[in-house]
Amino acid sequence: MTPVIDWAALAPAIIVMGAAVLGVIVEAFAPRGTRRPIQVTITFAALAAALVAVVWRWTEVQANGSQTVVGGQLIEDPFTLMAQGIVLVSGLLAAFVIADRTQTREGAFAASAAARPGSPEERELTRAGIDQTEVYPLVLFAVTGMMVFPAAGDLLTLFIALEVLSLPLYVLSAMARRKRLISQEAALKYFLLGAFSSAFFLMGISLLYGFSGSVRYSEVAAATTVTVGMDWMLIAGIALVLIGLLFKVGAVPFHSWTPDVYQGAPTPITGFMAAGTKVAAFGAMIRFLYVIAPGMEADLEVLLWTVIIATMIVGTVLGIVQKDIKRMLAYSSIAHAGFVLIAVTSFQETGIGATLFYLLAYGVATVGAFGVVTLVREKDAAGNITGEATSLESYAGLAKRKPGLAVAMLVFLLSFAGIPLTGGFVGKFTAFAAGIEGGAWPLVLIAVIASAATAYFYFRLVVLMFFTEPDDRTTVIASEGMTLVAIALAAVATIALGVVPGPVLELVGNAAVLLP
Amino acid sequence: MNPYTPLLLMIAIAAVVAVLGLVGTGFLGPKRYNRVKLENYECGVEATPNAGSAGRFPIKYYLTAMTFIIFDIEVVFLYPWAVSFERLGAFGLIAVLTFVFLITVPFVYEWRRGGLEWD
Amino acid sequence: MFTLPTEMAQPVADFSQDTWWIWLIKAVFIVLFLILSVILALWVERRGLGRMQTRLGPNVTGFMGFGQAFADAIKLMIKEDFWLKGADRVIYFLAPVIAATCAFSIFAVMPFGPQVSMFGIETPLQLTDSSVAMLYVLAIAALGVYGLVLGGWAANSTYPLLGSVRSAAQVISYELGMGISLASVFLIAGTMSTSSLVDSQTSLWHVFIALPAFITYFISMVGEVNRLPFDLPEAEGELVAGHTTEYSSMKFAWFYLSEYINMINVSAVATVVFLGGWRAPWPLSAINDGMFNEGWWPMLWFIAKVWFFMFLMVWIRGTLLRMRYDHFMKLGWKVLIPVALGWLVAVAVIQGIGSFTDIDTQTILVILAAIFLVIFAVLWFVDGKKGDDGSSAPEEQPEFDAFAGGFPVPPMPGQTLPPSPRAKRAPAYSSTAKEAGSDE
Amino acid sequence: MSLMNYVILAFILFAIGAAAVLTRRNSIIALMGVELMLNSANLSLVTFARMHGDITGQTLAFFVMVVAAAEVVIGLAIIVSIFRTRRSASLDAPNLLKN
Amino acid sequence: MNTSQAAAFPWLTALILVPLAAAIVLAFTKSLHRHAKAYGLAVSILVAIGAVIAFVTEFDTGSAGTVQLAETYSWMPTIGVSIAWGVTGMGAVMIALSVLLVPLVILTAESDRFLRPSEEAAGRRDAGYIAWVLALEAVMIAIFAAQDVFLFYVLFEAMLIPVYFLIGSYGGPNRKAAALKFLLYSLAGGLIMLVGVVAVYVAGPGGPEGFLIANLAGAVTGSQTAQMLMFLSFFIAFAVKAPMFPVHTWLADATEEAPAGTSALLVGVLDKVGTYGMIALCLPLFPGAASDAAMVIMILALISILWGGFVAIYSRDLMRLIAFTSVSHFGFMVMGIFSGSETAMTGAILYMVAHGVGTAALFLIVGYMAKRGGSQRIEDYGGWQRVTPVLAGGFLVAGLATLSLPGLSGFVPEFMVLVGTFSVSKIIGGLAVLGVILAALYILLPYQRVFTGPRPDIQVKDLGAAEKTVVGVLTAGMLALGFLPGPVIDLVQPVAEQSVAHFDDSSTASALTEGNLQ
Repeated sequence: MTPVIDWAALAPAIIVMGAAVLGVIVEAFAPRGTRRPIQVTITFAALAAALVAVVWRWTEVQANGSQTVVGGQLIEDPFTLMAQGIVLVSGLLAAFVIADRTQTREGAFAASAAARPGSPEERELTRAGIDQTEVYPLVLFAVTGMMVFPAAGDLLTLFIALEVLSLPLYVLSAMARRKRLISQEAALKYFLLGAFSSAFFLMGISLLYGFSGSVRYSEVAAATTVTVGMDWMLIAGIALVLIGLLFKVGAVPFHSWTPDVYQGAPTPITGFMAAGTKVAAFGAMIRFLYVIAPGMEADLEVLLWTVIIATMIVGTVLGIVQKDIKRMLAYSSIAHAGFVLIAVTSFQETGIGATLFYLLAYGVATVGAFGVVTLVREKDAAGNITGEATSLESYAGLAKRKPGLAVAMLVFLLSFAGIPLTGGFVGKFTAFAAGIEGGAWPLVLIAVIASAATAYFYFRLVVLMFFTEPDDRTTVIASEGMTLVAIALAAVATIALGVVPGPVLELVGNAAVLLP
Repeated sequence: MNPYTPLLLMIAIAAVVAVLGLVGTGFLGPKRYNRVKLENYECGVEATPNAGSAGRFPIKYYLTAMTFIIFDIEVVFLYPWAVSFERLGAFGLIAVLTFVFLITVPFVYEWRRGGLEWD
Repeated sequence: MFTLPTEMAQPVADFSQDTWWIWLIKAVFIVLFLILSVILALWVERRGLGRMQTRLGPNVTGFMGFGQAFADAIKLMIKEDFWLKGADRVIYFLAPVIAATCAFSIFAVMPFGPQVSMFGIETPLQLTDSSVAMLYVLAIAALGVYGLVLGGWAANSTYPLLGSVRSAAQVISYELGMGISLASVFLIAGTMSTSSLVDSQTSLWHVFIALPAFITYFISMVGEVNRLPFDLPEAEGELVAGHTTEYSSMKFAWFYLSEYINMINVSAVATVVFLGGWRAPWPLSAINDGMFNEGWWPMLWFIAKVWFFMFLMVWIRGTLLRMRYDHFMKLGWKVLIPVALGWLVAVAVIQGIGSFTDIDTQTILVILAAIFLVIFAVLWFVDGKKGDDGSSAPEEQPEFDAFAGGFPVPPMPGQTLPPSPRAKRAPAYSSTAKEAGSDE
Repeated sequence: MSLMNYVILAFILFAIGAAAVLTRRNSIIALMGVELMLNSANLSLVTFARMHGDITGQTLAFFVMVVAAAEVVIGLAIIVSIFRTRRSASLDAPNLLKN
Repeated sequence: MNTSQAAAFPWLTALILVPLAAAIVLAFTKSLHRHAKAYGLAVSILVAIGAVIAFVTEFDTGSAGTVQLAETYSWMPTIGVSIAWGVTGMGAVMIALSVLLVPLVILTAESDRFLRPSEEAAGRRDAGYIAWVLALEAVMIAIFAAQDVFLFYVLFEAMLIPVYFLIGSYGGPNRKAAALKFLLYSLAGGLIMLVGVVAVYVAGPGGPEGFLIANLAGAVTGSQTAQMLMFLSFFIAFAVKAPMFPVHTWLADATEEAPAGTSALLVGVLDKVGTYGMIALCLPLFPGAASDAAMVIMILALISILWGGFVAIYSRDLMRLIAFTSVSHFGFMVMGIFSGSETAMTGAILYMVAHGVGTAALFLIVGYMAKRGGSQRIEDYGGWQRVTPVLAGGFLVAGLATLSLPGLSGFVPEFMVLVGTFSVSKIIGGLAVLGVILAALYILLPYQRVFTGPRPDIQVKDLGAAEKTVVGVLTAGMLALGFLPGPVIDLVQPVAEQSVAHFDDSSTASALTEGNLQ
């Protein structure tokens, strides 16, 4: 009756969530001026501690084997820990960008999200240099959700984790300091569509429960072989749950939120969510598909292939016509989702490792790229630095202004484009290898054509950055340091993943162990 | 016997009584047309145009509604636990206490940040 | 999932012999009982208030003015029923129906008494019961709010809308305290069925075990039914008559009626949950081996207890002033909910330690006392610095200059007027005023 | 009455909710549509729980209620803040984001 | 092949790392920027000397068909990737060509109108250019030394980045579009090849060294269709790189806009990666598919020869003209490779070297001229013979080498290719001969228009010392290949022999796979 709880196994998630709760308490009691330093400290400490805990659990699991936790609601296996590790690495990198206030001493977040933009209250807070420090606990809550998502061993936990990761992100999306209305509308769109997809997800859970009489993955999987009849429930259930997951990764036709939200959300959050959500959602998708769906590839093939092909094509084609860098990166993320899906749906063991590696490479580069975006700013007529300059033209001559930044951005773009010696290439390679191994060579063929097309828009940006003269409507501001750290780490990591991917490949290869 | 059938019966009877009352009064009462009678009551002042649809409430009402939703959910969780307290045992107690604590944290937060002030 | 009990404990009352006509009799009885009670309540309230305010109250029509209530009811029925211009007609009609239906329906699970023989059939004096009867009560009560809100909204008018929004805020605020305080009783009783709740109070009424919960519930219940001192939705001085402003005739009557029925409802809940339901009070219950706890007698005790609460509410109305809205919300959110929650946790912990550990009750109480002392001390200090994280901490305000701009200006919030030159005369004046006020 | 009827009812409600989200441009209505969808899922969960004689479905429904509540809260908060920034709660009006 | 066989000193690794490190150092050391050219020259000459020493001391000419100077390091064992260097005779001559051209390009870097639009723009611009060229040298050496399919692919793609920046940063007015076009063509080809690379591993023996060419050769399983698809994925990438009709269009744009030195390296060496890949990868990995597709490819090659020639005749831009002549020449090479004749194959490999020297010379000389005349268009010139006789002479020699005048570098290989082709198909061989006639037209006509005629009224100097050195070295190379092709033929013939052997195996190989299928 009373489940045995292995607290050690829960430690990584509990550390982050405990820190988030602590953050809320700090918000309640700490004086306004001291909140930011405290929150930043808590955030970094928690993420780092959780990372350490994940590493520790990894060694434990390697030594003692996988296990189920809390009566099977969570699963601690190498895959879980690797996914959590990737979430934490992305989260930690993103935290650097989130915490940075740049030389303007204004973070990316509204001084007070509740204050009406342009109201005297807001001006007052801005002048006093006050930030909305609730951002940090919210980020930590989202990270908690992201960590639990791939670890979920039953559909209920999966659903809760989905919401825990989504809800803070909805709120965070609405908190941009500048262009607040766009930000809020993005949040609304994200929210409505997110809730909409959650409903599908839930209906799918309900059908799977109806089919099998259990929400535990292993029992649902067992039921698929035993239960006769009611197949429609199983198929429809899996399809509906997949819709919810595909929404989270931004696969077509569930992608329509992506460009708007990427554009509207505060840029550090965009980077965070682009990296973290994808890791979490693909992690969950792998566990869900690989545990429940084996034996039904044939039934799902049409659905999945359609989605994958559409995702890759829409991501590339629409990405080409974008004029806003955040939207461009959004469509690129859609295309990448398609590439990862090839690995995920290969139903090969190598597909798991490939997905994880791809997500790590993509996540790191994404956080870095959005970090760069935070530093390129518009200038008004009087020379005051205002919001982010997100039109592609703003990047003209970046190499002349800030060569280092431009080179870092180049590294990220090369990684996105899948040019060798970057992490993105190895990711793509392993993903395609898994796809071909799984017999999906037509998909891989489309994928390579699509990635050639995506290269077009990445290199258009490179042309602007390196081969075009800068104009004086934009400027590049200096960060407080933390964004630079994030960008530098991300760039180094991207190259390291491309040049010496061996150890990481081995790690993710070891992580391809799923405990149902 | 299904214990819910009488409930439906009760609700049905109550609804019938309520509707009958309203219908009956239509026959019983007089009908004298008067244009002003059908206007909104505005204490003798000229009626405010679109008075009802302006929807300008203090933001506090929304905040109260949101807080309520969260606490209502807490109550929803407390009832089943309270009823099966003995059977759920120490684990249930600790779980619910954790839950209550987690709900209390935002409550304290809201309290401290002035979310419960009506000024 | 854990292995949870799949079926909850069934209620004590046994309805196995009930037939459809028994149900019909009981249901019709409930409706009649409620309507008559309301009329009686009107009379009691008017006469009672009159007495409290040292005036007579209605005393012309019928015996001691009792006919006045009937006359009023009939008058409402034969008033013109008009349809407001610009109203949302469907909802305008539906709102009083919802309010009345919900008000009537709650009594379906109220136990008037134990098993009796009715036309040869053994049946409890209660229409029905289920393991989650109290949940039903709360649900229907919450649904009743829709009547108020929709009524105010459908009228498409300013005052009703404000009234209904206020009333919604009020009801939901007080529902929380109420819900949590009830939860602690359910925890003690281990059931949510009304008949089982009554049964669990055979030896000791809950009011004695769970006094804090009772107090919280009592305050909440007055707030819940929008009675003075919490009748802000209808604050006739500000909002004319709240959501009922634009209603006439029977539509108004149903709102009015439902308000009074709701008073009876919450009183009945208080009776069932805290005051032993239909059980006879102590000295009576001891008579003749519990004779008064069997047969039709208990119905008397039940109604008496309900009327006790009804009278309390009238009494309060005659005694207290209407609260200011912010005070009222503060009471709900900052006092009732924390107290209820704290009490619930305390009950749970004590119960839990008692049930799941070997520590004896004496020790628990000592430890708890110590904990409370600590908490109390902490709160004492925390409360010392009020306000939002120091931002609104009292700052050194420059002295207010009433003639700063060359002409008199009123003080801004936070500023205080300098003492009037005539301040010395004030104490004498106010003391006389106080005496004069107390005379009224 | 077969329990499957409840499931069918749930599907119908779900479809109605989905239609509301997709066709109604008012964000509050869309939110209500989502709530309807979540609750239809609840209905089907509880029905299945009854079918299987298992309590998990009911437990799930509880969690869904929590989630639904949290979603409403966040949705309302976002809508209210937009409303304050721009006096409208229509989904059409927010058009700064091109599609 | 294993590490125990490795040379005492890791020559190839050193040859790759030195220019790469030098490039990085140059890019990040500001104080070096002013001496960038001298630095670059020193490094490239050092590399050239190193290469010579390595090949002279360590390379056994007697067994030029086997992989020598081999080094193998584990890289990504989980997916079977290792870093494996090693050269056959063919690799050796290509590396030699690279290390020869790079110092020459650096030596006359400032004689380029795009790179040096004005004298003030020196310094940093030079440094960047030379750094990229050095990086490119590293990649070129590496790619000809790569003995691992994956590694080859990585370098094949990585090569794009330096070239992209060399065109995009230092090219002419339309450089951005040209750079993007180059990149997208190559990338698309490369990504298609990626599918093949992945498939080869999946279909191959696998294991931690599953990507080694040695392990894959003859070990790629799969149905005939799968083999053909894999072959095509590789072949398309190589066809884009060695510009073959119809995927050659990027080359003309790129060379038109790129600095002359870049064009020289691009066409002279880099594009040879395409033909090199066909020989080194396509044939050993997919012998069956290669021989099945040979006829179609030869026809495409024929079209390339004729089409390139025709378009060259009508080109008004000298750089474009040279680019199209190259399309024609690459046609010869591909034709030689897929003809299945040992003579033609040897000729094709020799052609790669000869064409590298000759075309590089043409590009560089036209670059010198364009710097002086400020234009690449033929109609802007006339009578330059009288003003700049050395330049004109250099152009004539290089041009004649291109049209395969006996005694110059182009003759022997072209002759061998044609002879070999004739032995396979008289019709194709006969039509290919037309290419030689076209060559005469597209070289001599522009020479006539640009250099002959009345003395123009311009003030330009003839070639300077550095430029003369470059032209001299390249002319010497052409003459050497024309009169004494023997040593080079000795180096490449064993490779050709082996490669042709794949065609002979192919009938049995495909029969085997078919047998497996049934």
